[in-house]
Amino acid sequence: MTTILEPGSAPAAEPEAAAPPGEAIEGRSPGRIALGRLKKDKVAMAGGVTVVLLILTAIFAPQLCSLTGNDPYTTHTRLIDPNLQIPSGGFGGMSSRHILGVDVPTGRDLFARVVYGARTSLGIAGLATVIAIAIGVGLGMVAGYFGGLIDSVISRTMDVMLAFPLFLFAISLSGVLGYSAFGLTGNTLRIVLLIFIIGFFSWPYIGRIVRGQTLVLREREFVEAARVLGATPGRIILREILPNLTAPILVYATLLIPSNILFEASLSYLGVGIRSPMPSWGEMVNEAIALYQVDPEFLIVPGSAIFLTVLAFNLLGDGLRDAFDPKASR
Amino acid sequence: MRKPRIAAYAAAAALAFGAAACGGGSSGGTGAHSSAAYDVGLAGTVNKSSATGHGTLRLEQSSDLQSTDPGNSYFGADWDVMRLYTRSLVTFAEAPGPVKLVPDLATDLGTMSADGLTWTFHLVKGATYTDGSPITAQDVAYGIERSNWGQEVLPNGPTYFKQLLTDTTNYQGPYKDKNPADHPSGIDTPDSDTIVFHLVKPFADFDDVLTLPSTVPVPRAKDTGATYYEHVLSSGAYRFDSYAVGKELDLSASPAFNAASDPLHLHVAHAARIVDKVDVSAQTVDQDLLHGTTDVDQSGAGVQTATQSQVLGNPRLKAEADDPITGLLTYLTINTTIKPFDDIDCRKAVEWAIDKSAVQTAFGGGIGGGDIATTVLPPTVPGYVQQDLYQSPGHTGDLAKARAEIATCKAAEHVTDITTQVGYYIDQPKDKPVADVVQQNLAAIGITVTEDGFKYSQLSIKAGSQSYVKQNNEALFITAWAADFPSGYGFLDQILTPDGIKATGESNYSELDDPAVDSLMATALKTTDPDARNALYAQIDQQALKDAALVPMIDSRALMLRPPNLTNAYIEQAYGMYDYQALGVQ
Amino acid sequence: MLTFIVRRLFAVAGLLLVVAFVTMVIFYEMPQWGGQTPATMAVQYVGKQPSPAAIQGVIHRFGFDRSFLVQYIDYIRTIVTGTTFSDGTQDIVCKAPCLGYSFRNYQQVWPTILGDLPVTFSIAAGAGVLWLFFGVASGLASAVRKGSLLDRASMVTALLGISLPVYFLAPLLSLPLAYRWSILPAPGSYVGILSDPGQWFLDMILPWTCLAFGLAALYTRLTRAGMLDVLSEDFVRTARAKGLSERRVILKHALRAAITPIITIFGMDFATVLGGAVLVEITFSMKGIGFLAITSIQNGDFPMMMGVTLFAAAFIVLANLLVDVMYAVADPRVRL
Amino acid sequence: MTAGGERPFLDVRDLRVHFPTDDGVVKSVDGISFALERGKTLGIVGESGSGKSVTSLSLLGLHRRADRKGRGGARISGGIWLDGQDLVTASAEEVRRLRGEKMAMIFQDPLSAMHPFYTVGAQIIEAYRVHNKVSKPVARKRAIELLELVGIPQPNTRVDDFPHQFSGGMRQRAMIAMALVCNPRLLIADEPTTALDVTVQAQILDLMRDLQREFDSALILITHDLGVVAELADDIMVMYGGKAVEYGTAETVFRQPEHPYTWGLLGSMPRIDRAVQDRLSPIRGNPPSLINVPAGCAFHPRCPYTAETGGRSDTEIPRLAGSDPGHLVRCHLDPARRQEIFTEQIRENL
Repeated sequence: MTTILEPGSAPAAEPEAAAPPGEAIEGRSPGRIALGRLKKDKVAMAGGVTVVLLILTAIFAPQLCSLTGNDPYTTHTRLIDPNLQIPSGGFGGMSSRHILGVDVPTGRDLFARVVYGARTSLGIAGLATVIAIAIGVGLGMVAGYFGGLIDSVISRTMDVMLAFPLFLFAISLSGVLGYSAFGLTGNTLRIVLLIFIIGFFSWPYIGRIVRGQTLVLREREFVEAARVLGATPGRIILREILPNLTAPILVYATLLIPSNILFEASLSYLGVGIRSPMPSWGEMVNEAIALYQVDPEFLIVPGSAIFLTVLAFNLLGDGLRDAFDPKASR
Repeated sequence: MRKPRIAAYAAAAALAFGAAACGGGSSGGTGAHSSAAYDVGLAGTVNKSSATGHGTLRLEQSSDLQSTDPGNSYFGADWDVMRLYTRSLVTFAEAPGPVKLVPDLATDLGTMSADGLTWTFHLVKGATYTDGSPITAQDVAYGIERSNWGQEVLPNGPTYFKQLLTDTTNYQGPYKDKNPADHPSGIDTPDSDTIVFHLVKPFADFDDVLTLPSTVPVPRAKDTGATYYEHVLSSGAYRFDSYAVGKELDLSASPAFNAASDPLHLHVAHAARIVDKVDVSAQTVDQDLLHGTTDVDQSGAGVQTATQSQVLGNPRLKAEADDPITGLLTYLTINTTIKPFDDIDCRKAVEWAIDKSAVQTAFGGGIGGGDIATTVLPPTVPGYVQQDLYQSPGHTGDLAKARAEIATCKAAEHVTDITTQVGYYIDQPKDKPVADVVQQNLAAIGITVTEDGFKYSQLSIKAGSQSYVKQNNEALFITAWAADFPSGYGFLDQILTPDGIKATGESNYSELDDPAVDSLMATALKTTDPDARNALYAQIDQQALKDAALVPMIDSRALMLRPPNLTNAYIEQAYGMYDYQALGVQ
Repeated sequence: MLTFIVRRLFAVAGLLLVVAFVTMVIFYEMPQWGGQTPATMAVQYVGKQPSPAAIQGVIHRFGFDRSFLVQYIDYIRTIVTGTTFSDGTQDIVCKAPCLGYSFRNYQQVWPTILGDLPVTFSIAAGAGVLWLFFGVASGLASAVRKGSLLDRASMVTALLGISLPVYFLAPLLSLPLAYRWSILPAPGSYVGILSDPGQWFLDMILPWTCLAFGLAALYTRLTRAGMLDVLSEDFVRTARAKGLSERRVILKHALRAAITPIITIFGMDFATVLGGAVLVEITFSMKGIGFLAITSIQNGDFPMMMGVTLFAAAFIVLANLLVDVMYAVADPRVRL
Repeated sequence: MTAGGERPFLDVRDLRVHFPTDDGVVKSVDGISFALERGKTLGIVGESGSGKSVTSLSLLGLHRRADRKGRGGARISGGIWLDGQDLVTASAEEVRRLRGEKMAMIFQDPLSAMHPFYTVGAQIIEAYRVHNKVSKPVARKRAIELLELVGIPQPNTRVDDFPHQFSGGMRQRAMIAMALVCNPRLLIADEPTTALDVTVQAQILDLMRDLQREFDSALILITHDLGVVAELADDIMVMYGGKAVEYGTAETVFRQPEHPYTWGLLGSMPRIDRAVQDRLSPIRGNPPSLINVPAGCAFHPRCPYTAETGGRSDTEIPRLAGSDPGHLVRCHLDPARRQEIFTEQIRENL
């Protein structure tokens, strides 16, 4: 081959168009570079800060609610106009004691419900994401690393699952079991069910990505080296390949959470997810939908909560993706 | 989203303002020509008109009919609609005010034999189906047989006849036993105009039972079992044109109806056509009512809360609204066999603790929800007497008395902590907030209550199952009850006597087995004088509350709209909604 | 090509068998794993105070007493060959593809689904046009004017669209447009296109908008990302080097390459919507397939729900096949 | 190299192409000048990132220009005159008209440089019809002609094939046909043979030489491969860090290279007659960052002779100069010393 040997780094891309060249030369780790880029991305940082605040809200929901002296379950029927069936005094019953108003018909504090709703939403979406990532990364790596029959079986399974009308399946699953099953009852059953359903139905997406990345990584020198040194496949997958998948997994997880939040909210909205009295944003929208003409407050509070949360995660996820992979620019 | 309405399952309730009022004669506006004003449809007819075959009456509802088959529905609203295209042996007088039974296909109300066990009816002359064929006593008998003995095909309707009539032949029903000669021994049809019923025990309210659509005639040859609902052979004033599940029911004035067979003019086709759109969203129903694009909400459920505020805030709209008592009682049952609630003091503590005022708000307030109930019988059912054994200011409960009772109970039962479970229907949106209130009220007297919501369809494996409630320590249950037919027996028997105690499919959720109640009921059933009978029903009501077997909470009301072009609009108290047979449009 | 299609049709059939199997497991087996018995499942379908005979009858008729495998094979055979069932007095013929009959009212599943399809199709077709057109157009504009105000505005709109669930957007739009100013019909109004095309169009505007907004947002992002990728491709540079006008470079060269995967995704999304736009149909209470799905689930109407699921899956896998064929037509490098 | 009077056919003066980025300004091309007549070939040589491809793209006006605030694209300054017309100040539309017509480009990887969804013929026809108002059949005839000219067998049928159906060499031929379809007078070939097998490389280079003669066009050959340049070029410009470091006739640059970087390039050229063990003597170090170009001589961090510059290497940018106007070198070393080093230390190792 008649090429000039270029010792050291891989050939830097020639500066076509406006793609900035040359950063690789400065020798920062990809993670730090990404973090640097992320810090400059004000929109993504705003999303990130919101996400952190939401998580803190979920964790410290009781403390936060105690500031206003409310909990999400106590009814305040006296705040509801018995004839009009809306909070007395307009503005959805907003007052210094109920800063976001109260719900209808029992007058539970909306602020407390929406704050506890963050627990439900983030908890379910988060755990479901963990499940999806665990299955997707595990199977994706196995499929990509071993190839052959194992790959075929796993890939086919992913194809089949992607061809399922997932939403209908999820509705069927959560609708068919009723109030108690598997020794669990009520919302406990529903939470567990939702986590598993959502997690189980969203793994093939990450599975595909991880499989593709693993196929590439498998051929890389350091994996080859580990293999030559006699490392077991398990060790190679966990110690060599997995660390190199952190970035796509992180990005994908961040983008999966909002879609899972929407998934949970949609099921609850349809009445097959979380049910009152447990606060869930989708369920709150469902309760409010019959009333929004006269009491929009009741709808806007949980609706905005869903909207802002999903938006914040999307912003952060986009920012992370751009930071790790500037070519997929926004 | 569509949610099945429990209220509609338990159907008709009855009669006007208590026994006293009943004896006192006519209530206000019967037959009066009322002009539109708030609540005038309760006691008078709005926009009286005798026009026939005029225009299209448009009905809408947010759910679907359970069935259009007269033998396969337990929905009161369905029964109200069925009167448009069917005739039963006995029916309700077509007039506002207290319910009055009148013969329809029968020439007269029945007479009880001396032993109280035999009832004989004759059919009116000249009654035909829309295809012109004559209605026979055999058809009436077949209608009862298929709906009561053919439950494997028609599972939804009431089965009173199977319980009340003798059946020595162990009849298997027309779908298993296809021999037309086989019948239950309790029904005789000596000729095509006569039908004779043989009862297993004296039953003074038998006429009431005959109002059920079970007695609608169905010719054996036309019966197509489970799909009969698609093309019911009409015996009423309207022809059954078509019904598309989840979409609409179409009826039109029947040219073949023989008015001579209807001397009381119960079946007059005021409209030329009737279109009943089903599964329309609740908001749309209300919007259509407000904009005059539909004439009546067929479910009789009342308007949505959003619309309620709109209607009450607008004098013109308010004048076009009625807020009747629907005859549906929402109450909390306390199981008398589950510890520690087998101790009457614990049950009394619950009676005192419940804040019925908060319950009322949670249930939708005084107008959309209903009145605070202090008796088992609603004010519209015979036997009702105003009383309140557990009186508290503003119906907010009496914590001091409740705490005293619970202390007594704890001491007697040697318990320190009381925990139990409360069942409620999750598909009945108003029950859930009530459960929340109950939970809070009982927490205030140290009873920890967990909620157990389930679908109505699971009732017989949840609160309706004795083993389930005992295993799950579910002593409390929030449910609603309306009589299947308008009498004290119809309301009280199934919920207060051992007749309603069953291993599954229970309806006496308190499992109350009080000899005092039972003997009062037996006496009432043998008492032919209505006033004396109703007085006995009132005593039963009182006794059950002394036993603290249940906490009456709400007598439902529903705010209903009657747009101005609706004629002959009044509330039929038997159904707690407008009488569809009488309606017409301008 | 033909062998490919034939082979894929077999795969489609196989996939549908799997979907039917899983659906059946969900409806017939899951409740039993969860602790229910045939009797407790059957009581949902009998009256208020069921006799044991009635419960037994239901158990037998709905097949809760048969082994799962027998039921499954029976179900598949019924789809292929049709069957007859009794309404108590006579046999009713259910022609292939017979998906069984409703547990609630004996309505045959297949005609019911077909009857509801026009509503769903109305929603899908209009919304599909909207989301594809606006998504691709704004994504294209965004990519071409990358970094411009237009780009940023359309990206923000896209993010809003992705983050706004239908059931929140619908009331937000209906409140002013339908309820306050009465410009558009209120949610819940629907007439068939054949009975009143004008009214149909008005009725459909809000559902279309609500469904299309989120998807258009997604397509904006897809198109933009795809276009940005393609715009940095060598062949686009070549096209420019040939002296083609920028318009031609963008539309004929870049978009031509970028649109193929988008059309693919569109095919899948469209099929998914055809299989039931559940949230839109529920929110606007339009009786399409999604609405049918939800009512069936609430009524415990297993055959109806299984039919809907199978129908939706069939749409998705057939769309998959169609999309692959289209891909081969669009991209000469792809051989089938 | 024309003296005075009329401008050369292609005249590039002090061309600068800078890309502002968040991290700083990338100076991809930083003041290069050269001239080229028709029928002549200029070889531009350098490592990846030396600015040679940016130069070619800027000649064709293919960079997105920065907005008025100087953001979002390339800032281009200096002058490019093609046949007397200034391309830097010309409007985008004017430059577009020239592209393909007067100047055309052959790209490195013909597989990615041709649109995968259109037939080879369609792409050639399109290139022809942009600049010539002719019917499709006429253009198609022209395309077949060109395909034949570049040596594609059975051009009549192959014209309807898609790029992926061609072999690599055939594809490059088709690419050349596409570039030549409008008889451009300036042809820029960016690494035209890099993606090809060695045997095919020679064929393509032969083809280009023949076609250049036939069309009498000016050819700029951009490559990192001195071997390719040796075959075709009349003049050679060696680029490093966005600047020309050595510029002269092919003859002088090969015979008497004076810049240490050029020595390095020559030293890393494989030769069959060289012993296996010391076959390649690569240049140590990495190409410079174009954002933070090393102060002074951009090559100094990699240069073994910095000690001899008297400390100027990292403070002062050397000028491009030379004793012979036909041979310019950008180096602090004294010309005599450069020649001495080359003769004494370098030549025998080449």
